[in-house]
Amino acid sequence: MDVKPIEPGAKELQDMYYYMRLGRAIEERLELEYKGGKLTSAIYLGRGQEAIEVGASYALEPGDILAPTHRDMISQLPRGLTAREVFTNHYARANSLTRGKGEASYQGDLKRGLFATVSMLPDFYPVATGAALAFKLRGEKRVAMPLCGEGATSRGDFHESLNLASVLDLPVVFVVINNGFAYSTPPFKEMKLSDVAERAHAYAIPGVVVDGNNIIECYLEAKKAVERARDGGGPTLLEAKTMRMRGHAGHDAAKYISKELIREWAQKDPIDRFEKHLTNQGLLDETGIKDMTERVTQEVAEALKFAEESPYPEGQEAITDVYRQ
Amino acid sequence: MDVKPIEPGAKELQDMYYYMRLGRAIEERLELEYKGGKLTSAIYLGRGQEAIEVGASYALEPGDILAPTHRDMISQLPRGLTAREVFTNHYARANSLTRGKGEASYQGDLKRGLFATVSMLPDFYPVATGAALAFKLRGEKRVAMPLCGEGATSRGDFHESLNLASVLDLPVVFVVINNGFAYSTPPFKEMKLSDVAERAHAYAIPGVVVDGNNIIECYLEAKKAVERARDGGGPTLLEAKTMRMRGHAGHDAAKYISKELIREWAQKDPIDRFEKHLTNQGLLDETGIKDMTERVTQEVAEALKFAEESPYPEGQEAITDVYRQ
Amino acid sequence: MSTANKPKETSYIEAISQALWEELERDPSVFMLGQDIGDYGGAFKVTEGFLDKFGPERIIEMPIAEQGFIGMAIGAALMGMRPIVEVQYADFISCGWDQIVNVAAKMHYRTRDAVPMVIRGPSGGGLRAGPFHSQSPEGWFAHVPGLKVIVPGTAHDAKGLLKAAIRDDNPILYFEHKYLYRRVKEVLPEEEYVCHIGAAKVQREGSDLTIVTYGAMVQTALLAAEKAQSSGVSVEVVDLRTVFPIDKETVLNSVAKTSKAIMLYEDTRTLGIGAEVSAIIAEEGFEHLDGPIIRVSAPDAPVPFSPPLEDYFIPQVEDVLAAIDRLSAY
Amino acid sequence: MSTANKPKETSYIEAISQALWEELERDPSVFMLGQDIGDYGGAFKVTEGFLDKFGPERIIEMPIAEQGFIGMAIGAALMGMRPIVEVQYADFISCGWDQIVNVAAKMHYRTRDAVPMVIRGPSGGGLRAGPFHSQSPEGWFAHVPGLKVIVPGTAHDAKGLLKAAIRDDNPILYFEHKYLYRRVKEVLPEEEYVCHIGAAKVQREGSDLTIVTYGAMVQTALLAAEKAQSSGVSVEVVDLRTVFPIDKETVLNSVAKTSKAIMLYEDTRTLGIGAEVSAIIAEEGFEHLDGPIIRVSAPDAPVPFSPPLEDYFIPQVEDVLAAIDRLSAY
Ligand SMILES: Cc1ncc(C[n+]2csc(CCOP(=O)(O)OP(=O)(O)O)c2C)c(N)n1
Ligand SMILES: Cc1ncc(C[n+]2csc(CCOP(=O)(O)OP(=O)(O)O)c2C)c(N)n1
Ligand SMILES: [Mg+2]
Ligand SMILES: [Mg+2]
Repeated sequence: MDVKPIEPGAKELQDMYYYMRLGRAIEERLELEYKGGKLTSAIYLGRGQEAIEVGASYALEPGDILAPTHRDMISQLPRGLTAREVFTNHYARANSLTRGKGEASYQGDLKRGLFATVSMLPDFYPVATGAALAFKLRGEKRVAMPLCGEGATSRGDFHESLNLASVLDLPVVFVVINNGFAYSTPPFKEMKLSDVAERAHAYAIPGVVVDGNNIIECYLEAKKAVERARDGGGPTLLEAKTMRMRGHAGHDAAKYISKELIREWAQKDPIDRFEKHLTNQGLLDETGIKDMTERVTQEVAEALKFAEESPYPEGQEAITDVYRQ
Repeated sequence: MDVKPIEPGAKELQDMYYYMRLGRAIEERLELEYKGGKLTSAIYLGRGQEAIEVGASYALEPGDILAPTHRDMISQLPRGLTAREVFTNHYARANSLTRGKGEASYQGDLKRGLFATVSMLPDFYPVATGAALAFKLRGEKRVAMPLCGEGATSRGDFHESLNLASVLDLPVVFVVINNGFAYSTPPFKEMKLSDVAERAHAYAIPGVVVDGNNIIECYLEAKKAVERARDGGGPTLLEAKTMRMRGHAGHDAAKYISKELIREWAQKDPIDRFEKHLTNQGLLDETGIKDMTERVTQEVAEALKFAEESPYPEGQEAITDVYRQ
Repeated sequence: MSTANKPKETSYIEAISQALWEELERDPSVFMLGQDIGDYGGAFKVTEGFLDKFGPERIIEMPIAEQGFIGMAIGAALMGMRPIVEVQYADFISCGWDQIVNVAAKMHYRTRDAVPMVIRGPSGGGLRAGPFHSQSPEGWFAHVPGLKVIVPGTAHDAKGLLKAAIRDDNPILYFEHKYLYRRVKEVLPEEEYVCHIGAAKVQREGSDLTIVTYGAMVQTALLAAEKAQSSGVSVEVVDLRTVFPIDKETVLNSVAKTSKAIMLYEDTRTLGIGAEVSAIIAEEGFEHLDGPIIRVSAPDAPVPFSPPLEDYFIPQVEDVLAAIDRLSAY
Repeated sequence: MSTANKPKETSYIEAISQALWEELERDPSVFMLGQDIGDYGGAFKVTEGFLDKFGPERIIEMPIAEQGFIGMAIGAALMGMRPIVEVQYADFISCGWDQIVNVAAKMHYRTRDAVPMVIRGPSGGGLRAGPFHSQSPEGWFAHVPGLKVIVPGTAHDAKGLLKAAIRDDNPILYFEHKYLYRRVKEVLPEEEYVCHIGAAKVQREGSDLTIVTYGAMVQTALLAAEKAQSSGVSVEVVDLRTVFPIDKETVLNSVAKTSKAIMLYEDTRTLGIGAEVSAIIAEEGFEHLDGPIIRVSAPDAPVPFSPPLEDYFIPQVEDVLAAIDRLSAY
């Protein structure tokens, strides 16, 4: 297998840059559509989280499994989720990955190693742990990576899955995206610790905190954990500190977040930072940035058009596929 | 309120000695009855755990709440559970605390601060936490103490309740009785840590390990935690290391436990140890021991007879009390 | 016409807020637990302004831990408090299932101790919210002895039944149909009132046929009844309001009068509430029946997301009319 | 008579062990998860000897974490494995409820990915085991589209249906009635066989009246049928075997023949399986009915512990005979 290097090279950096930009472009468009009343569904934006979304996911290899939550559309892009798929699923069309059956943000594709999550948080922590169990039982060198927010770590599923992965020595990288809020609730109302990663001690596994707005750091630490897991080193709990730069969902103006806090975090925008880094490295310049803007804008426009022109499913499809025949 | 001293005096020591002896005598009789085919129900014996059962519970004051599990009958004795009640409930009689409706080991009485547990472990960790919330909301200086085994700590309820108690600063003393087995399962198949108490860090609360066969230590540490909680100091996780000296339940010969291990722990029998201590302190002598044997033997015999002579409930009682009218 | 004297209409969701507010004011042992119910006022804004009025000791924000905080509510209830738990969507109640069915539901039976608590949450479909934000969990809980389950269909009952639930000494599941939140309104009595838990209500009288229903389907039934009237069929609409325990008497009286019954429910078909009501009628009202008991319900599938799928899934007025036609032939 | 040639009878619990053993042998993707299933051989000794034969990678012991390990089984199933989860008592399945109803049940609908897994556990009463070790959880799950629910009533079906369940590509709840474990036996076919999921079976033919039942109540129904025969009533016993989806055809054919139906189930009355079957008959078999559809079931209460209470709670042969009498009057 052609495993990605621990230290990302030029190709890796450019790939990641593209996915971050694509993710942001898709979300900006979704937001416009939502505000224009074009979407029947809720939207959960990951704006501001692009570094950890892309960095962690990009650290996986083809056979691995990523289990995102409602907010992690961007994490799925490096694994092959397309803008078309995002829009057709939000537009609830017949040709979407869930054929209009699943909710807008809850899609996946096993062939690409993408679990389609449910709303209950963090139910896919145990489920991804089970994928890792299958890998271990079959002697496959594959890794599972579930994501969840800091809020979700208060639930029993977090505890049970970390403990199970620890006891069974499973190849799981548990990623917690600590974006400062669970809906309107700040972390201090959810837990007494300031670092979720400290909870790793309770399972005798490594706990790592990364700057969730620094994609190189996110990628490096995720990659280390992934390869450690792949080599039989067991699970890791990786916490990324970042900020949810939008409301919980499209309808939420997030008045409970102070303007200063948003301004502060805007200074740390993960894409701006990465662009500076790439420019310093000589891997990007003004033209490159412009070209990328054009590329993702076009991709998004094309995808949106495709979705809008796609048909809805027929009503009677409501009762198909309940069972595997 | 006449709060018990942190350092137990003669009265406290003698009380505790009585409860330990009474607990053991009841259990020995239950075991005989079970083996004689006289019980329709399962029995879960706490033999070997008398020090933590009595020590922790005795550290509570009248208004406090104790929430035991299936194995913790002995812990209820210091709070007023009687031998008669133990036998009538095991014999499923109409005059038992559950009127023949609940299972043998699952009884309680709110007036005495005893929650009647369910089988699902450790469901009463959250429930006891809720009692503590009520105390806090009403400004009452009362404490809740749920018990569970080391096996039960793998479940989500453990995590959720410790986290809730921590975040809300509730007066709860979480006691984990680590008796070496969960049914047939040893702790290393349940968790990677050797001390459950370390999990306290995950909630930023104190975690304490005690010798679960040393009643003075059990009482002292429990008392400290209880009074800390009462004074607004928040929850504690208290782990007692001990040994389940019988099978999981009456039917289980526990062949999976080595004879040596049992022999080793028999040397540390909590009652023997306490008797030595009391003798050294001049609080007990041969006669005192004999008198106690007589006292508890008689108490048990009388209680058993009472239970045997008590009537069963009438069949149609099966449908009463489903609701509070 | 001047609107000055027109009495103010109260929406279903306002009715719920009012019930909570009034009970919090009335009884200091009442308090609320839930996610984002404080400052934010709750996901659907049911508790907007509550934190200011009642403070953080009565309006307590919760981490994501349904099993934990439902268990906590049980413990507080055992200590004499009257907790009201808000689950953000009724769907998430599945995460606290064990505490509800094993601890809360069986407590009084075993110990005779009261567990006065209400768990409420927004249920039901029609909002294009997909499989995890549209479920109707009432059928599960109506199969758990020791619980009572309420699904109000009007603003009046939403208020009166919630107040009754808060005062009741048993664990109660109260599912608010979120499709109705801002879609139904009515003028409520000015004086305080409570409704009787366990009593159905004839929302429309009729003589040819009975529709037994509840929740959002009450509106569907009333619309269908209206239409049927114009083709000469007189339909009676029985709103169960409490789906467990079921008010047999009102149902059987109506069927005795009309001799024909349709069970209308938004929940999935197999073992939805209508199955139980049908079984009750088939046993205790059999003598009165002139035709089969027809069920109009969602099919056995998750709630789909896409509008055409959801419209197919949720019973529509036309589906009810087709059933009325079928049954009128008998 | 020499017993040498007498074919060996297999008990219900042995039939279950055999099915597991044979499927573990047949398919390397099959494995088991559960508490104390290794060395100890399981709380009821269903997996005794399995660890030695199949090793710790196929017989995997679990901490107490039902929600966690049921979720894990789902993930493994998605990766192409065929996990079998043992819950120590069926009652404890309530702790994994959310994973089952939200993740497993809705997965194929959303993604078309198969979730081939079986969750099995000892259910039912009659063993004086009280409210937390005697429940019949099948009614809850039979209300969850996407799941299949099996409760075998004979050793033959216990084996054949479990093998079918393990080979099925859907999440399946398989409840073993523990009262039957060592109480029913029969000679099983020597050659390999599987039973068809979703097919009921007429366990006894009759012409006057149909009892629809399943699980341990099959035995009760057969005993009652026997007694009724002697007073001249010919009773047909339909064993559902799969309680979701329900085999309507077999039920309706029987009712078409007998015109009278009794629903017999050990689960609590409201929304127990018999409610659904009754509703099916009341809609689709109404023309054939000569009398009410009678339900004989447990009352709406937790399962009590004390013998007289439990005997009152669980339907007895006499209760069925009384229902037969009542119905014979029509
Ligand atoms: C078990 C459960 N309870 C409640 C919800 C409703 N809910 C949806 S998102 C959310 C906040 C999640 O916060 P966090 O885990 O930090 O993730 P984020 O949304 O910040 O990415 C809540 C409470 C849920 N999805 N699951
Ligand atoms: C949620 C749940 N799953 C399974 C069981 C079955 N069970 C009863 S006791 C037991 C072992 C408990 O071990 P531990 O918590 O250490 O307590 P101990 O019995 O040693 O006192 C198990 C698995 C249960 N009671 N609850
Ligand atoms: Mg968050
Ligand atoms: Mg133990």
